Amino acid sequence: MRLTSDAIMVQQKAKGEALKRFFSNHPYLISFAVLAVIATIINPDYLTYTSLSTLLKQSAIKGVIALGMTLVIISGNIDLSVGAIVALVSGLGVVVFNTTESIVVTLLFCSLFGSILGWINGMFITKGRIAAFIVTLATMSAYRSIIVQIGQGGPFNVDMNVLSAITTVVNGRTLGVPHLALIFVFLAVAMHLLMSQTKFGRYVYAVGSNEEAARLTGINVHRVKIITFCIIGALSGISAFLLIGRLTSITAVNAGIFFELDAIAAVAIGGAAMSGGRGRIAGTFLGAIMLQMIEGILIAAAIPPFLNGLVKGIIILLAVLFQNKKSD
Amino acid sequence: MRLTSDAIMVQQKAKGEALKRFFSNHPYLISFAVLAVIATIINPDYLTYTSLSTLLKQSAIKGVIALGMTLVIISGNIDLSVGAIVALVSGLGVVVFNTTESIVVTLLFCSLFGSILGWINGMFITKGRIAAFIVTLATMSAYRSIIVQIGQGGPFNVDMNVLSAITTVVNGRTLGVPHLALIFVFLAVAMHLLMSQTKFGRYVYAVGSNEEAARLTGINVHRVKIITFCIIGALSGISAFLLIGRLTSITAVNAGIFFELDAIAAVAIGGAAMSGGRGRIAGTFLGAIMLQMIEGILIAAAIPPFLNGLVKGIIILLAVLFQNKKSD
Amino acid sequence: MRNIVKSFGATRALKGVDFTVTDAEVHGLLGENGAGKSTLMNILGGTYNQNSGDIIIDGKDCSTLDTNTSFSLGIRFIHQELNLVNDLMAYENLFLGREKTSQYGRLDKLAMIQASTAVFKRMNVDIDPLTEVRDLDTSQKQLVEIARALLFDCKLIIMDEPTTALTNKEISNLFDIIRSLKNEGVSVIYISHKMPELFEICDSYTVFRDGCFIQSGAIKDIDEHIATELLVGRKIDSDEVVKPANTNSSVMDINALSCKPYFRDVSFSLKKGEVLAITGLFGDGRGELAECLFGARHTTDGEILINGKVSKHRRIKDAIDASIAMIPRNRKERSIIPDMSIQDNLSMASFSNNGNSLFVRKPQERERFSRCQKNMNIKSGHPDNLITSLSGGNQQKVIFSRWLELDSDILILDNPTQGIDVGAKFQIYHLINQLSEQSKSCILFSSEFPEIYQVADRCLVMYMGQVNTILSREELTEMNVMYYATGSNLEVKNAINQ
Amino acid sequence: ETETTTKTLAVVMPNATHGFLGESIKHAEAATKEFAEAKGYNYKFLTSAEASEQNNQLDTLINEKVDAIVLWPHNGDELRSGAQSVLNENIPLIVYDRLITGMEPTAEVLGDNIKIGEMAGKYLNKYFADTKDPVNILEFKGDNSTVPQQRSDGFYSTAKKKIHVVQQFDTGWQRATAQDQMENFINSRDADTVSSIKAVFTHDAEVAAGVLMAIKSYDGPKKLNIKLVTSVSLPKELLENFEPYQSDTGIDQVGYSFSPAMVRDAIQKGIDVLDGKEVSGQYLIETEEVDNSNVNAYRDGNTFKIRYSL
Ligand SMILES: Nc1ncnc2c1ncn2[C@@H]1O[C@H](COP(=O)(O)OP(=O)(O)OP(=O)(O)O)[C@@H](O)[C@H]1O
Ligand SMILES: Nc1ncnc2c1ncn2[C@@H]1O[C@H](COP(=O)(O)OP(=O)(O)OP(=O)(O)O)[C@@H](O)[C@H]1O
Ligand SMILES: [Mg+2]
Ligand SMILES: [Mg+2]
Repeated sequence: MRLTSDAIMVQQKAKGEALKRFFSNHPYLISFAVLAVIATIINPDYLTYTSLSTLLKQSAIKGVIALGMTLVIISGNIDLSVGAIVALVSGLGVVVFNTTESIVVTLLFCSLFGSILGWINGMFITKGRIAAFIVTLATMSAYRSIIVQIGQGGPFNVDMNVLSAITTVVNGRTLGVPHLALIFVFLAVAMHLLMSQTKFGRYVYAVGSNEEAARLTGINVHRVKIITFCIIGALSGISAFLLIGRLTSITAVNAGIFFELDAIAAVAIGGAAMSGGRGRIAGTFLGAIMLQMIEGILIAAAIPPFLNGLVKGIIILLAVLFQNKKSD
Repeated sequence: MRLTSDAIMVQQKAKGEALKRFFSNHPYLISFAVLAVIATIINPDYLTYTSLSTLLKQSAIKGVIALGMTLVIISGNIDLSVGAIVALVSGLGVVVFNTTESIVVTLLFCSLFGSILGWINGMFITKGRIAAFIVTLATMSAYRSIIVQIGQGGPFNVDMNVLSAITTVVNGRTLGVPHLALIFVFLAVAMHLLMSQTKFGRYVYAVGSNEEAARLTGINVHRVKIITFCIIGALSGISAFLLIGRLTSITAVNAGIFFELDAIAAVAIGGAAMSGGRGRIAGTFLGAIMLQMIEGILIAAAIPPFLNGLVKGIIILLAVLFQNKKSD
Repeated sequence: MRNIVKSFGATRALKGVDFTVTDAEVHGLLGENGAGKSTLMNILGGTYNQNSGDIIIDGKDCSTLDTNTSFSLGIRFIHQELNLVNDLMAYENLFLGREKTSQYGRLDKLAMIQASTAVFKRMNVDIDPLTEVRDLDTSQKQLVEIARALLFDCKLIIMDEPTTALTNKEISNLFDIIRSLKNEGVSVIYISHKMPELFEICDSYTVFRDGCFIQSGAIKDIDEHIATELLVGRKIDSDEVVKPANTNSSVMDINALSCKPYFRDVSFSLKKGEVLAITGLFGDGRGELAECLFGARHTTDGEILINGKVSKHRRIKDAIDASIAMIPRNRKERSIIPDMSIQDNLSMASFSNNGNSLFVRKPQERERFSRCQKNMNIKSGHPDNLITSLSGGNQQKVIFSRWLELDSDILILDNPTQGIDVGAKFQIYHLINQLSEQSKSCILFSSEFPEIYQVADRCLVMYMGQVNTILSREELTEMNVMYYATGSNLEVKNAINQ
Repeated sequence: ETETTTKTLAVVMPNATHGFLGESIKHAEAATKEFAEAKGYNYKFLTSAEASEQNNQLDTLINEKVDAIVLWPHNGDELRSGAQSVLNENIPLIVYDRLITGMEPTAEVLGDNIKIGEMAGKYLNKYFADTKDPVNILEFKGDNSTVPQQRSDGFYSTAKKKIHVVQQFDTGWQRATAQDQMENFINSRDADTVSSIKAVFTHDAEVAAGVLMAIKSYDGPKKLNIKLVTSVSLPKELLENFEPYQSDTGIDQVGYSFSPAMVRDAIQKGIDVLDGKEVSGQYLIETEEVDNSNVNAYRDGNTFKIRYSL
């Protein structure tokens, strides 16, 4: 009798340990639960199917960039130029689409051009040995300037005759699920596999955690960093493609503006360490959704417009504070 | 004969070594020299006394913040909320000035209130254990929201009857030197002494370079970080005070907007390591001036307005690239 | 310290140990890797707080210590891993947290520099207080750590493996200082896995095993064999390892390799199945030589031939592709990836260098871990735990396994047994011999003569960045090594020339 | 059932990044509250940082099945598909201040930006009618979105050939930026170019305030000959300064009304739709020209009073 109850105790303790470990590995789940509860209290219908799929769809465009930002931040860097990359790629993407009238060519162009812009960042950072913050601050200004100059004649508009082609692809639904949501989920799964199942993923963590040690195990640190910037560039390009489909008109001065801040915020809320070495794609995925949920909460709670920023700031701080306290 | 010429060689080599070491310790001097040459080529009058004092005067408002940003960055953190602090403090500062009609009270209010806002950042970062990036991103949004709500979107205007009191203090000259320039130089010297001559300065470097080692020697790491945030808050408050004098009307929605980016850029161009541990006030001081010089160059060279961003980005990258190559 | 208990989550590092140090004694603390030595010292130094148990210092209860109270009680702690601020100068590190100031709180730099110079002089080491710590060598960094403890008056110095990176000369300097401190009434707790050191310097000893107190007494009552048995808990045969004969074909030829200003004109050849030791004193350029052989540092002149062919050696990957592996010194800064699990740390070199597969295969990694854990006797919790949850010695074993897994033909071992306990050391020596039997070659960078003597076929002695001599197995005596490492032969030559 | 549920008006705006937007939002929110409460309607008031976020908000509102939407697009065309899906759901849509090409919302309420530019051009022609040499001026643009584009286009369509733009500036609508740029211009260009400038054409009152401040506080050796500064939107602070600047520095000013209170008209149209009134087509808001001659009259007028009624 004694023995069995002890055994149960031990078992329960082990279970408790495992659960604790699970939550300390996935702290963002806590923030997510908190936000979901708040949202449901404010609007009981919030988590119905439409809202959920709308939420996914709405988080997609910035969320896709946040996936790439996760890699960049884990590797110990940062990318402030993503918003400008979106502007530059989407502006020219409209031109490409109007000219070629081909979805596939446009998508290829966007991801390729995006990754070239990312590659430029990566080269300055590694070969030029300049901090990522300052490189991408400079290219943020430079990339946007280029498209603003090109776009002096006004916005880049998708031609009316080809418009429906891209809007059906981006804004359409398959089996009732919005394509934007599908694309976001698909890319999130792909990036998750990249980070958790491949050697490259391990290199990214290693480089961000101890660059010198990573170098001494034969990892080509420069190449790893450059690839992370190419990936975030390509994802920003895909985001630009989605933006074209969603907006059908791109204004150079403010397309993609502040996307970098939202992407970084998603990564941070998703539990990654800003100093590198730690973070998860799943966290960022939920982080991006959480940011969108906060927007929903602001609307549902009818916060006065000028106070939105205050409430949003407080919610973000609370969400992150809460997950830190729990993961002790 | 042999001997003496050898001795001279050795001496010269030693001189060369010392010079090399000096430049590798102060790489920003190279960027500064390059920019000064470019500026002079474009406009031979550029470095006249008037221009120089104007340059100092123009760099003062953002430069004062950059001084504080140097401490924050050396300690391994970052502060994105300074622009919002400037907005909040300057908005309320106008109210305080209109009410009390006292320069001294307003200045005290600005620096004190600023340091309280910085202290809040510091508390979240240290006690709440949240990354500085995410805390100050949240407070950037929150602080600005508060002042926009108070001002209901409209401007805060200095009353006509007290206006001249503050404009003479801020925009006036003493012995032909603009007060803004004097204040900037004074604060730069004070911060330089703080960082190079006091225990606290040492601790800031130690915390940014190896936090664990600093903690193990008994340094109160949290306190050091909080103080750096109080200092940058107070300096942002002083910057807000200067802004009141310079603009005499504060639009809450965009006062101080993007100041954080300029302040960080000044620190980076000034040669500090974005990852912490290294940096100098003298570098930041020149960095702030360089940024202002770039603006001047853009205008003197009559760069088309929408290409300014591109040229500015390129100049910043080149300046930093150049100093890295030299300091090998 | 009485009945101290300390747990990290599920692991109980200390299961109620007692520990006593008296005035003016050098107390050796012995135990296998992971026995809990560092943990106990961290509690005494105020880095951690114990879960239960009392600490009594000079008869007063001091059970809740933090780093500052511990310091003000006169306790100095030299940590097992380096804890220096690389961006500050040597003297700034020495005084960090206790700066001298003149009036108005202004730093008194001159006084601090003078005091630093004095400490270095007392330690008989040549370090300029004004150099940035980043530019110091690993051994110099360890000396700075030691100097920091000697700077102010104190009552007790804890030395947690202070000599892992030091050369014999530096160690004997350190021992002189310890003796003079003892005469001034200062006590020292001395942790080391190097038995001869313990027997040379300690007065008394305490042995831990698995977080438990085992035995305590005067050092003169035991000998190396008894000590080893006590800490391992069983008999081990530390008989001399038998060297197999090696073939004559060379796998690696170094021709006039230079990396100025660190070393120049280094030439030697490494034979198949041979263990070549490289030793010297500080400033001989060995560290840089190891890096150059591994492609981690660019050479300025000369060439490296692998199996008779010139190897590019521009990048580390070139060296690894030429079947070279290297275990670097300074584990914390150059080997450990602190945010990754034990298992990933173990597999890291295999990821980057084995096969073309893009994916990580979990079962394979798990299997690799259990194999290595068994081979190297790694004491660890779950393989998914962070590497930082291991004791220093166990971390080193993981790093050792990381490189053995590559199955390279040439192994560069730069101070490979740093922090590894006696039992495991012999295991490693056996391992090196096994490698020789499999016709693999090793280059062992070490300054521990017993270690060199255990495994080396030949010993290359460097002096001031140049090869002074290569000693054969027959010529290999401690006397000889010292003679060439200090460059005495050259002085004689110079004397004759003049 | 529809009879018993109260109707909801949704107002979707950019968030405030500029004084003009700030004041507009204040008016819009006050008007929404005032008008909706008077009629017993529910309302929602949303702001956003950029266009894709604004599209997201439209999605949310469609999901929530609101009864009418007043939309101030960040730029215009990029809201086309969002606006179209609103109309597809048969939700009435009032678009404010920006044109969305290629679609017809229920109604549009617009200020006339082209007209503002045209009037400024004509004013300069008249003001410098007696000057024979080319009249050198500077242009301080807002940014490069449609609104400043229209103001520039209008200006160039009427300004005579002899009016010559020496340099353009992209201010991002920021007063501090404009002030810096003007100071930099005076400092970094050669004395001849600087003294050849006769007028400054700006897109905004805050920008103009920055330019004026830079001119006023310049005390270097170069000679300034600026006679006229133009602006748009006519806030109180600027109008109060017409006279002092005239007497201190001899600079004349002319401004064009573009009141943040105009947004009230758009809200009113939204309420009208809920009331079941017929609302359709384009409503252009009249532009008034104000210089030293009529500044006092304008300050006593209706536009001004409504603007500062809150
Ligand atoms: N931070 C930590 N988290 C979890 N476990 C830890 C931590 N630090 C130490 N341990 C565990 O505590 C035990 C004792 O470790 P300790 O570092 O005291 O060993 P040690 O005797 O100093 O060994 P070595 O000779 O290898 O340095 C080990 O099992 C180790 O895995
Ligand atoms: N950064 C540097 N600049 C100039 N000279 C240096 C520098 N670092 C080392 N040296 C010199 O190069 C020589 C070789 O030093 P090195 O650091 O290679 O010694 P080491 O062999 O690695 O020492 P140990 O074996 O004790 O670690 C010494 O004469 C040293 O003074
Ligand atoms: Mg230990
Ligand atoms: Mg070395």
